[in-house]
Amino acid sequence: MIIGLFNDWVVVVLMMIGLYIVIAHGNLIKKIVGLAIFQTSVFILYISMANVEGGSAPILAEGIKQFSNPLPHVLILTAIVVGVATTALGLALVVRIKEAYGSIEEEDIQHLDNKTQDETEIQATEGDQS
Amino acid sequence: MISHLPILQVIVPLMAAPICLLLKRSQLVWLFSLFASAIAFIISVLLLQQVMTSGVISYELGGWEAPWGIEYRIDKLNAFLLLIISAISTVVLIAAQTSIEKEIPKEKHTLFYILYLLSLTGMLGIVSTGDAFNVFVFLEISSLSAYALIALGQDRRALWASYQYLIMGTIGATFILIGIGLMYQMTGTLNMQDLSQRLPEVAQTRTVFTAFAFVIVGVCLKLALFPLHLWLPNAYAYAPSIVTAFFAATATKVAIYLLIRFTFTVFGLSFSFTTLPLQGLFLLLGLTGIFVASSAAIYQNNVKHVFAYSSIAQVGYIIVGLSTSTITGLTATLLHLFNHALMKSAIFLALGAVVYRLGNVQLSSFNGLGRQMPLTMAAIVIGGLSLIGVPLTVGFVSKWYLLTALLEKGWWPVAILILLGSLLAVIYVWRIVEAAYFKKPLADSVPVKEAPLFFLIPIWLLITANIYFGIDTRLSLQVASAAAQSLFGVSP
Amino acid sequence: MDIIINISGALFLLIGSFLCISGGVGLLRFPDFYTRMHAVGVTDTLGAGMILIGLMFYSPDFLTFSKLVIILLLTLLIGPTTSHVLAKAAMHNNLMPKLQQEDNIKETSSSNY
Amino acid sequence: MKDLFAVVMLLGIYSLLSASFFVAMDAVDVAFTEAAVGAGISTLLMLVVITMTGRSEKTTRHKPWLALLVVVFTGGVLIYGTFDMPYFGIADAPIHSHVAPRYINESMKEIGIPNIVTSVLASYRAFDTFGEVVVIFTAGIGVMALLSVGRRPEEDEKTTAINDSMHEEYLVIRIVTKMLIPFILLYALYVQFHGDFGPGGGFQAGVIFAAAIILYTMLFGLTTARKVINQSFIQFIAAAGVLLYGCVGIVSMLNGANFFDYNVLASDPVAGQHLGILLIEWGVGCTVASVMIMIFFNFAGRREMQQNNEKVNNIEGDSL
Repeated sequence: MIIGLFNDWVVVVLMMIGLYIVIAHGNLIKKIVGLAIFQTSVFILYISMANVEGGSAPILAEGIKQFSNPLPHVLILTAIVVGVATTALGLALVVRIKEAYGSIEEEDIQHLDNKTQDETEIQATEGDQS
Repeated sequence: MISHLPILQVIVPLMAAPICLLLKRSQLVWLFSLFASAIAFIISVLLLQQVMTSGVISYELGGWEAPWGIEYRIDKLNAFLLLIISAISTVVLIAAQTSIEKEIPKEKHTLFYILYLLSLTGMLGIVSTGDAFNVFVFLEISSLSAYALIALGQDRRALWASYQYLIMGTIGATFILIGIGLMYQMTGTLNMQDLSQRLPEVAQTRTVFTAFAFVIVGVCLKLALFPLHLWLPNAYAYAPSIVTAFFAATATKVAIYLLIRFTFTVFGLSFSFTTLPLQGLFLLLGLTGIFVASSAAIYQNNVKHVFAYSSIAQVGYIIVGLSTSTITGLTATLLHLFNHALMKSAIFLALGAVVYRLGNVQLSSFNGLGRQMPLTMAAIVIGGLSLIGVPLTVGFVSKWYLLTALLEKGWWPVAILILLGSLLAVIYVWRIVEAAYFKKPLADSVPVKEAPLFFLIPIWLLITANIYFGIDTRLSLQVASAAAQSLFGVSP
Repeated sequence: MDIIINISGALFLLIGSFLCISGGVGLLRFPDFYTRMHAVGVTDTLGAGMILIGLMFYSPDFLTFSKLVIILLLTLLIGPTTSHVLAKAAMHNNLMPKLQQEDNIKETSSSNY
Repeated sequence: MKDLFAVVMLLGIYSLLSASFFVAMDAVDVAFTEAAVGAGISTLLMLVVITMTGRSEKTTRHKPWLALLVVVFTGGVLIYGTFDMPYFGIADAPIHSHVAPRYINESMKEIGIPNIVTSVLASYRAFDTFGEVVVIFTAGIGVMALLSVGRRPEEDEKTTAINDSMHEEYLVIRIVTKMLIPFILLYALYVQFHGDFGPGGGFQAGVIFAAAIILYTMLFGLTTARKVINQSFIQFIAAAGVLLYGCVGIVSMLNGANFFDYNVLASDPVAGQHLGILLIEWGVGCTVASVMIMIFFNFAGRREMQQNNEKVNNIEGDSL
C-alpha cells in the first residue's frame, strides 16, 4: 500500500506546496514559481501513472517486450509547453506591472489601486453636488 | 467539403491568425478577420441545420477511430453554442476597428486582431471537440489570448486584473487537467463518449469522485460561479470595450457548456446529481450569487463594473436553472445562454460607444447623455430592460421558462427569490437611466455627438435580435429544447 | 582480455565517484565562496571526466563510444569556462575572497552570501 | 528565502531534478523537454525579469491561515482520491489495457516509427500537437503585444563603443561560445530529425536552437544580435511554422481523407505517415524556435528601453 501509492502522495504534497505559495506569497514572481511547482506535480502524477514495472522507454527495439504507456507522455509534452507559455505571459505581465505600479508586491499594488479608487469616488461625489 | 464542416469551423479562424501576422497593415487585418469570422458563422449555421436534420455528426481527425484518435462530436448542444459564439464574434468585430482606435496604440492593432482570432479559435475548439484532453489544450489557447487581450486595456489596473485572471485561470485549468488525469487513470480512455460508457463501472471508486470534484471546481473557476468570481469584475471593467463585449457574451457560456457536457454526458445524470450534493450546492451558490452580485452592482459607480457584476448574477440564474435537472430546467438554461449573450454583447458594445465618445464610463459622466447620444442610450435602456426580464424582450422568455421549470419542480420559494433578484436588477438599471435622462450634464462636460455608424449598426443589430427573439422564440426554443432532450437521452 | 577492461572500467568509475564525493564534501566544508567553487570545479571537470572514461570501457559498440568521447570533450570545454564566468561574476559583485591575515567583519558577512 | 535570484536558481535545479526523475520513470521524451524547456527557457526568462524588477522580496505573508486551510482541504480531497488508484507500476491497470496496446503493437505496422511517443504525438493525436503549437504561437503574440517597443533610430557609433568595452570583459566566454554555437545548432537539427528513432522532436529542437541564439544575444549584445537576426523574419518564421502544420492537414483534406490523415499524402500509407510526421515536426520546430527567440528579444528589448530611460533621466537629473 505505502510503496504502491507513494508517488501519488508525493504529487499531493508538491501540489499543496505549489498552491500554498501561489495563495500566500505576495511577490508576483514567487506566485509564478509556485504555479510552476504546482504544474510540475501534475506532470509527475501523469508519468507515474504511465510507468510499468520492468518496462522500458516507449521506443520499439528488438528484445524489449514490456513498454511504459506512451499516451501520458504525449499529454505531458503538451502540458509542459502550455506551462512555459503561461510562465512567459505571466512574466511579461510582471514586467509591465513593475513599470506601471513601480512595485511587484501584492499589498503595494492593492494599496495603490484603492487610492485611485477613492480619488475617482471623490470626483464623482463632487460632480453630483455641482 | 460538407463532410469536413466540423473541423473547418475551428481551422478557418485558426489559420486566419498567422495569416494576419503576415498581412501587417491593421485595416487589411481587420477586414480579413471579419471575413474569417463571417465564414465561421456561416459554417456554424450549416452545421446547425445538418445536426437538426441528421442528428449527431462524428468526425475522426487523422482517420483514426474514436478512442485512439481525436474525435469531433457535434450534437445539438455544440451546434447551438457554436452558433452563439461565431454570431457574437462577427457582430462585435464590425465595431472593432473604430473602437480600438481610441483605446489601443496604433502598432498593436494587428496583434489585437490576431489574439482576438486565437481566442475565437480556442472557444470554438472547446465547444466542438469530443476529446477530454483536447478541451484542456483549446481552453489554454482561449485563456492565454484572453489574458493578453485584457492586458491591452488603457488603465494600468488592466494589467493587475489580467495577472489575477491568469493566476486563477491557470489554477482552474490545472484542476481540470488533474480531473481528466484521474478519469483517464480509472478508465484508460480520453474520448468523452467512451468515458461515459466506461465510467459507470468504476463510478463508486473514490478516485472518480475526486476527479468529478476537481473538474467541477476547475470549470466553476472558469465560470466565475459565486465564490470563485473574484477575477471577473476587474477583468471585464478595465479590458478594452471590444474585448469585454466579446468575452462577456461568450467566455462564461463556454464554461457553462463544459459544465453541462461533463455533468450530463461524461459523468451521466444519475452520478452527477446523487453522489456529490450538486443539486443543493448549485441552487445555493446560484441564489447567493444572484443576490450578492446584484447588490454589489448597485453600489458601483463605474458602469462597466455594474454590468460585470450583473453578468455574475446572470450566471447565477443559469446555474439555478441547471440545478433543477429537469428537461424544462435545462431548456431554460440553454435559452438563457442564448439570450444573455445577446443582451450583454449589446450593452457592452453600447458602453464601448460611450467610451469612444466620452473616454470614461463613470456614472457621473453619464449625466444628460440621453439627449447627447440618444441611440446608444436607448440601446443600453432596452438591454437593461431585457436584463430585468420585461415582456417583449429576450430576458422575459428565459425568465419565464426558468420560473415554469421551478414551479414544475414545486420549488415556489426559489421562484419568489428569482423574482426578487430581478427587482435588484431594476434598481441598478434605473440608476443608469436616471443619470442619463433626468440629470443635467455636468458644468464642465463638453457636449458629445452620437456614436459613429460603425458602432450603431452592430448595437442595433443585437437590439433588434434582442426584441425579435423575444417575440418569435421558435428558433431558440426549438433548438434549446431539442438539445435538452438529447442530453436527457430522450429522442425528440 | 575483457576482465582487464572490466577492472579498469570499474577503477575509473570508482575514482570518478570518489572525486564527486570529495567535491560534495568540499562544497559543504569550505568556508568561502571561491574555495567552494574550487571544490565544485573538481567535481564538474575531473569527476565527470573520470566517470565518462569509465563508461567508455563498458560501451557496447563504437557508436556509444564515440558519443561518450564527444561528451567528454564537451564537458572539458564547458566545465572550466563556467567556473571562470562564475568567479568573474562574483568578483564583479565585489565579493572579496577571505584572505588569511585580514579577518575583518565586513568580509565574513559578505562571504556567506 | 528573501533573495529571488536564489529562488529562481532553485527552480531551475528543481526542473532539472524532475527531468532526471522522468528519465528514471522511463519517460525519456518528457525528460528531454522538461530539461530543455523547464530548466532552460523558464529559468532564463525569470532571470531576465529579475534584472528588471529587483531581487529582494517582502516576507509579509498574505492571509497565511486561509491559504493553509484551502490547501490542506484540497490536498485532503486528493489523498482521499488516491486510495482507489491502481498501484504504481502494475501492468494490468486500466490505462495499459484499453487504448495503449494498439499504440504499442500496431504503431510499427501503421506508421513505421520506432519512437511510439512521436508516432502518437504526430499522427494518432496530431490535433493535440497542433493545438499546442497554437498555444506557443499565442504566447509569443501575447508577449509581443505586451512588451514590444517601437524601434527608434540606432546611433551606430554608440553601439560599437559598447561592443569594444564588452569585448575585454567577456573575452573568455565569447571565444568559447564562438566555438560552441555551431555545435549547438547542429545538435538542434540532429534532435529535430532524430525524433522518429530516439527521444527528440520538434519542441526540444526548437528550444535548443533558440537557446543557441539567446546565448549569442546575451554575449554579443542585443544590437548586434538584431543585425544578425531581424525581427520581422522571426515573426514570418513563427507564422510560417503554424501555417505549414495546418497546410499538411488541409492537403490531406483536399485528397479526400479526414483532416491530418497522412495516409493519402504519398503513394503508400506508411510513406505518407513518414512524410506527414517529418513535415509537422519541421513546422513545430520552426514555430517553437522563432517564438522562443521572439519572446527573449522582446524581454531584452524592454530591458534595454528601461536602461535607456534611466540613463536619460540621470542625464536630465545631472544637467538640472
